[in-house]
Amino acid sequence: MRMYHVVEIEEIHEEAKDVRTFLFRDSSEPKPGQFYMIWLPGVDEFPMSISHIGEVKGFTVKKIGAGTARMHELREGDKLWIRGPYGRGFEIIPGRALVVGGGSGMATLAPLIEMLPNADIVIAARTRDELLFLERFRERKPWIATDDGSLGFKGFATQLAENLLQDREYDVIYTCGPEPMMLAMVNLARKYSVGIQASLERYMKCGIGICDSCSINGYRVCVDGPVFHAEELFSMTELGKVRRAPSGRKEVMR
Amino acid sequence: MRMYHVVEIEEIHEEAKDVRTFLFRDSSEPKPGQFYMIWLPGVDEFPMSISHIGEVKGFTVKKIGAGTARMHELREGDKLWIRGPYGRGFEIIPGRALVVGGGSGMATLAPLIEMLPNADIVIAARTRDELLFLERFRERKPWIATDDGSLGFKGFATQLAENLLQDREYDVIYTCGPEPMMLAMVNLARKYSVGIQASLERYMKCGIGICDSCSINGYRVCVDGPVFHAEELFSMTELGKVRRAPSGRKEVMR
Amino acid sequence: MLEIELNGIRFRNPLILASGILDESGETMLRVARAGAGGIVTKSIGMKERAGYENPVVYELPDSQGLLNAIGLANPGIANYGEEMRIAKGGGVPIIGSIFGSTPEEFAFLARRMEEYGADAIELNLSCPHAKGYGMEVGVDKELVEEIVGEVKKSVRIPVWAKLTPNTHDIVGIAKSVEKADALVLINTVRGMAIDVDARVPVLSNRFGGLSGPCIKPIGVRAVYEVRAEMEKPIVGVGGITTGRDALEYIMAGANAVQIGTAVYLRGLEVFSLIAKEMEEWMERNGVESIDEIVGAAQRR
Amino acid sequence: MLEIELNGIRFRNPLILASGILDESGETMLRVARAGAGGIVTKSIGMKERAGYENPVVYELPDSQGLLNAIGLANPGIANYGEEMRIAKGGGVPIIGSIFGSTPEEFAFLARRMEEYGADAIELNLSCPHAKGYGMEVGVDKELVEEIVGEVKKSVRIPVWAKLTPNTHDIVGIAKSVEKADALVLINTVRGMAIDVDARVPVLSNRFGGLSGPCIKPIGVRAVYEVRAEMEKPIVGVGGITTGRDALEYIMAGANAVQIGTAVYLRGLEVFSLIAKEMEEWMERNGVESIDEIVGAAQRR
Ligand SMILES: Cc1cc2nc3c(=O)[nH]c(=O)nc-3n(C[C@H](O)[C@H](O)[C@H](O)COP(=O)(O)OP(=O)(O)OC[C@H]3O[C@@H](n4cnc5c(N)ncnc54)[C@H](O)[C@@H]3O)c2cc1C
Ligand SMILES: Cc1cc2nc3c(=O)[nH]c(=O)nc-3n(C[C@H](O)[C@H](O)[C@H](O)COP(=O)(O)OP(=O)(O)OC[C@H]3O[C@@H](n4cnc5c(N)ncnc54)[C@H](O)[C@@H]3O)c2cc1C
Ligand SMILES: Cc1cc2nc3c(=O)[nH]c(=O)nc-3n(C[C@H](O)[C@H](O)[C@H](O)COP(=O)(O)O)c2cc1C
Ligand SMILES: Cc1cc2nc3c(=O)[nH]c(=O)nc-3n(C[C@H](O)[C@H](O)[C@H](O)COP(=O)(O)O)c2cc1C
Ligand code: FES
Ligand code: FES
Repeated sequence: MRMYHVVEIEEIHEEAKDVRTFLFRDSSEPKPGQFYMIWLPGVDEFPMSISHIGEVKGFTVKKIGAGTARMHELREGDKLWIRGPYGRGFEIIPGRALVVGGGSGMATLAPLIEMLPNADIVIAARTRDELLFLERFRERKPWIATDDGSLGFKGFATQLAENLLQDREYDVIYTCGPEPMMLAMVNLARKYSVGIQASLERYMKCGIGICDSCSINGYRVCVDGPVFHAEELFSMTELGKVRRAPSGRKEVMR
Repeated sequence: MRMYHVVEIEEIHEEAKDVRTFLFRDSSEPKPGQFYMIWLPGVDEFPMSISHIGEVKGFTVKKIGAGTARMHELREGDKLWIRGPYGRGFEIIPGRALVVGGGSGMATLAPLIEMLPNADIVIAARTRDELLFLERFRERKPWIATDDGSLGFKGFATQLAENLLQDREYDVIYTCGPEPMMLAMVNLARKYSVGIQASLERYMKCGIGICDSCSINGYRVCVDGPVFHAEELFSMTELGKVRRAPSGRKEVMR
Repeated sequence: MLEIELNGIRFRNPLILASGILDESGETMLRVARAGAGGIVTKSIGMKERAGYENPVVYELPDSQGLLNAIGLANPGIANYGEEMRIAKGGGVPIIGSIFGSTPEEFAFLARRMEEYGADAIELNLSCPHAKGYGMEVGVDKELVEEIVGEVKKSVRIPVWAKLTPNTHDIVGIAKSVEKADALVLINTVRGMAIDVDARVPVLSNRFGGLSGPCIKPIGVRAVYEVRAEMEKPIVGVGGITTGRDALEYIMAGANAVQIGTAVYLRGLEVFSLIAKEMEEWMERNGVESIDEIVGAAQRR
Repeated sequence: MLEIELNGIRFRNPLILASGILDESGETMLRVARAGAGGIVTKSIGMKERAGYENPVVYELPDSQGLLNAIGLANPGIANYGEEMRIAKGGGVPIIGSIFGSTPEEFAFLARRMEEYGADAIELNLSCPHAKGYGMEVGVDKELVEEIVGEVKKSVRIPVWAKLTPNTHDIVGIAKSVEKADALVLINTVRGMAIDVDARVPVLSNRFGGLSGPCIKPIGVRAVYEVRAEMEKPIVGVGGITTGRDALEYIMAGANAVQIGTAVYLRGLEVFSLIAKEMEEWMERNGVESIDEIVGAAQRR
């Protein structure tokens, strides 16, 4: 399933501010953490994690630029051209798990959470409107953090996570979110000697491991990742600090 | 198994005047009547029927020109580049069978004969030295015909065959040999209302059904044949009469 | 639904047998017509009988990517071709007579004979060896091809198609130099070679050969698209077409009809009816009622 | 057994990473070196930072036949490339700096900077767009490429490799026009296109792209064979090499070393050590002790 296959959007759900889920059916068999390249012909092509797995699949897309804005204009019955699933997804480790999702990072983590019925969950965002999948995981009683305190813990996901790490024994942390947050989570994992898997996002062109545009310290996010494990993450001097522009030029993050 | 595979000649047997068998092993699975294209790098490439089937396979080659002469110079341990098996082989029909082989046509029929323990066999040639596989089929008590009477029946294979057809009931005739002989056998089959399968030989270039050089009345010998059945043979106005030069020009046979 | 008209000739479908594949003998062409081809291009016929190159003349690439061939313009010669044409015409589909020569006069002579034999159109095979250059083809010499097309156009009344070689950096320039042709056929085979590592020699007796089949499809689609972007003339697309989608891809690039060669090997003689069915299915699903609606649909101008 | 020397540079094996594949960042090149490549060509670097074309920039052909790409010469610009070179050099294998420009002077400037950055040789990417012509490449203009090579040769002391485009009818003529180069690299990608039938548009945002991978191997082998038949100069073969046999095929055609691009995708980063092992196995079985013994073995003169 490497070439484009065309799927029809069956349902569109409003998830949060500027975030929509597009549900479709196809026969590909993604694992949590894997992604697809979505092509909107004549517009753009960009990577998206799978946010719903099973017969009905989904992408949960935050509107941030021209491409995602055009995707938000699509209606039920419209088509998507997708190739994938690509990359290495999450590896489920036996034991007690903490899942920490920041912003639209929850899209990537959602299908993993469904496969980890006993995991503790932290859902974080800048503000209440941006919290993703509160409803979907209501019964799982997620911990909630907002930067502005508009819901749940007031502060960063990492602060809330550190509280949990102090109180409880975890075997592994799964995380996805803004890179500085993931870097902080990696540091926490080291501090508390807990395993960690983080799903990274980098600018992608080919999605199949040849163009080098998504590379971080020699790791290709598109095929070696997007999910990386503790030792790899510890070795990444660029994590949360340096990224590459579409030209390949290094630039300091935000 | 369409590309060249290289096989090593394990044994070479002298079969008759100017006729040698080259035995080799490979993993292809030919049926009686199928053929291979044999490439002698730097020399020539030509079609050859499989004459021995099983783990150890063989080609039985009559020296008639530059290419086959070079093949006769090969020694045990030398290599052959072959592609195949190609074409439609014999279809084994239940019932009483008569097999009629003329000259090197016996090479094509030999593996079929081994699968038909009750068939009657006619081995024919111009003269005693050219009779093929007398030893191989000794226990099968073949009928023998030579044009010059140097062994067995004096006369054409077709005359001997007609005698047999008058005496016995056959369900099917299998034949391979010079085209005029096969044409006569086709006429006999019609006369005596017996089924017939004949394996034809035409000038071949591609061996895979695209170049049209082996065609006879719109049938491609390399893929539609080389084995043809009664109705097809009856419809071939060119059989035994007209063939095509390597240029594609029609020419009258001998 | 698939019916088209090209240079005033009606084709029941736009799937034409390409030159050089199963089109040497009249009866084989008859069979191809019965198998569903919309039209047939004959093998390229020259002034004199030619046996072509020694075997091996065909090499198959792995994984059904295509073929490499060096048949060497084997043909019975124009004098011997009348009978084959007569038989082929019995198939009821247009027969396009392909010819090759080394001078404009030869091309013109051959075209007249083909017209006499009843050809519905002439296809000029401009990928024949050029007198001048090492491995060069007639078809890269703009002045020469312009002259050939001019001579032939003066000599016959039936439409003249110019078949171009892809072995050039300037397919558009060459297409423009044969503007007098009634249609352009794009593309002939791509110059290639295969070496057998164990034998340590090139496989084809001629060493070099022409690449055909799926592996050249992106080259053919590109050529059609580039030429269509600059010219209105009818285009017949050829190169690697194996499925209905492949045919549609060429048509959307700008082809009015297509030719099928190597796929006859890959999918058998049924390939014409299979592709026709695949095209019809796609057209029905997508509400397209005729080929003309989608010719050049992918052009962005 | 696989060790070679080319222009006085030692390569532990003749399997060099081709330009444009995993060679933008220093650390990725380091990783490729550790994975077993005998040498590395950097991504083609130009005067200024370029983001390249919009996505999609890569299209995968069916059945592992290859890729179509239109990255659009994305690169961080020569000024930003020193640090990447410094890191890449840590891999202990020769680093060849690939450059592209639009004038001989630009090429010369870029070559000097690459030399300062520690490049072991320069590779001139002559497949960049030509100022003059529709879809034409710098590399088909014999006078221009002769001048480029001349300028660059005057500007640096390290060897200069000229990488030629296959999109021409006259690869031998072009090769002769860059005679001053220390080695020839054959071939760059073949111009192609893919259209998505359902979307009815070309897939690549640039519409046209370069074809690479197994489907172009017969074209590359032919180019190497043709040039080797006429010239003694070292040749680096590239185009579709995926297995040890493919590499041997290029070497027997006349290549002294080879480059590997698309196969990194098809077989992973292990492709270098896999191909090296396949070559060694064949060489042992066939009593061949060094690559030099079989360079051009398939030439029939
Ligand atoms: C593996 C992976 C999984 C992702 N999963 C999701 C997801 O589930 N939900 C979601 O909302 N977003 C996800 N993203 C991010 C998503 O790809 C970008 O939001 C999208 O590409 C923005 O496109 P645009 O045209 O709207 O933005 P633009 O205006 O083009 O750019 C805005 C920003 O988006 C990012 N971006 C743009 N193009 C790309 C690209 N080709 N590759 C990577 N980043 C790009 C860059 O940071 C850029 O600065 C994922 C990214 C990656 C790499
Ligand atoms: C399907 C098939 C099966 C065959 N099986 C056998 C077999 O089992 N044993 C055997 O001895 N012979 C067999 N032949 C015949 C064999 O192919 C020819 O004897 C051989 O090609 C002669 O080659 P040459 O170079 O020695 O002769 P040349 O000197 O090149 O030609 C002599 C004659 O051989 C025939 N011939 C030459 N080249 C070809 C060709 N490419 N295709 C067909 N015929 C050719 C022609 O009649 C020609 O006039 C078979 C032929 C076919 C078509
Ligand atoms: C065996 C073979 C013989 C060919 N002979 C001719 C020919 O005589 N004249 C010609 O114009 N093209 C000839 N061609 C080229 C085809 O007509 C066609 O242009 C090419 O094969 C690409 O189409 P395909 O990929 O569908 O085969 C030949 C091709 C093959 C494979
Ligand atoms: C994604 C991609 C990017 C490429 N970028 C460049 C480049 O920047 N400069 C260059 O000279 N060649 C470039 N090429 C061409 C390759 O170096 C090589 O010549 C071609 O791909 C054929 O080799 P392959 O079949 O092994 O890939 C690129 C090829 C690909 C697939
Ligand atoms: S996106 Fe091209 S290597 Fe990852
Ligand atoms: S040998 Fe080519 S069609 Fe039979």
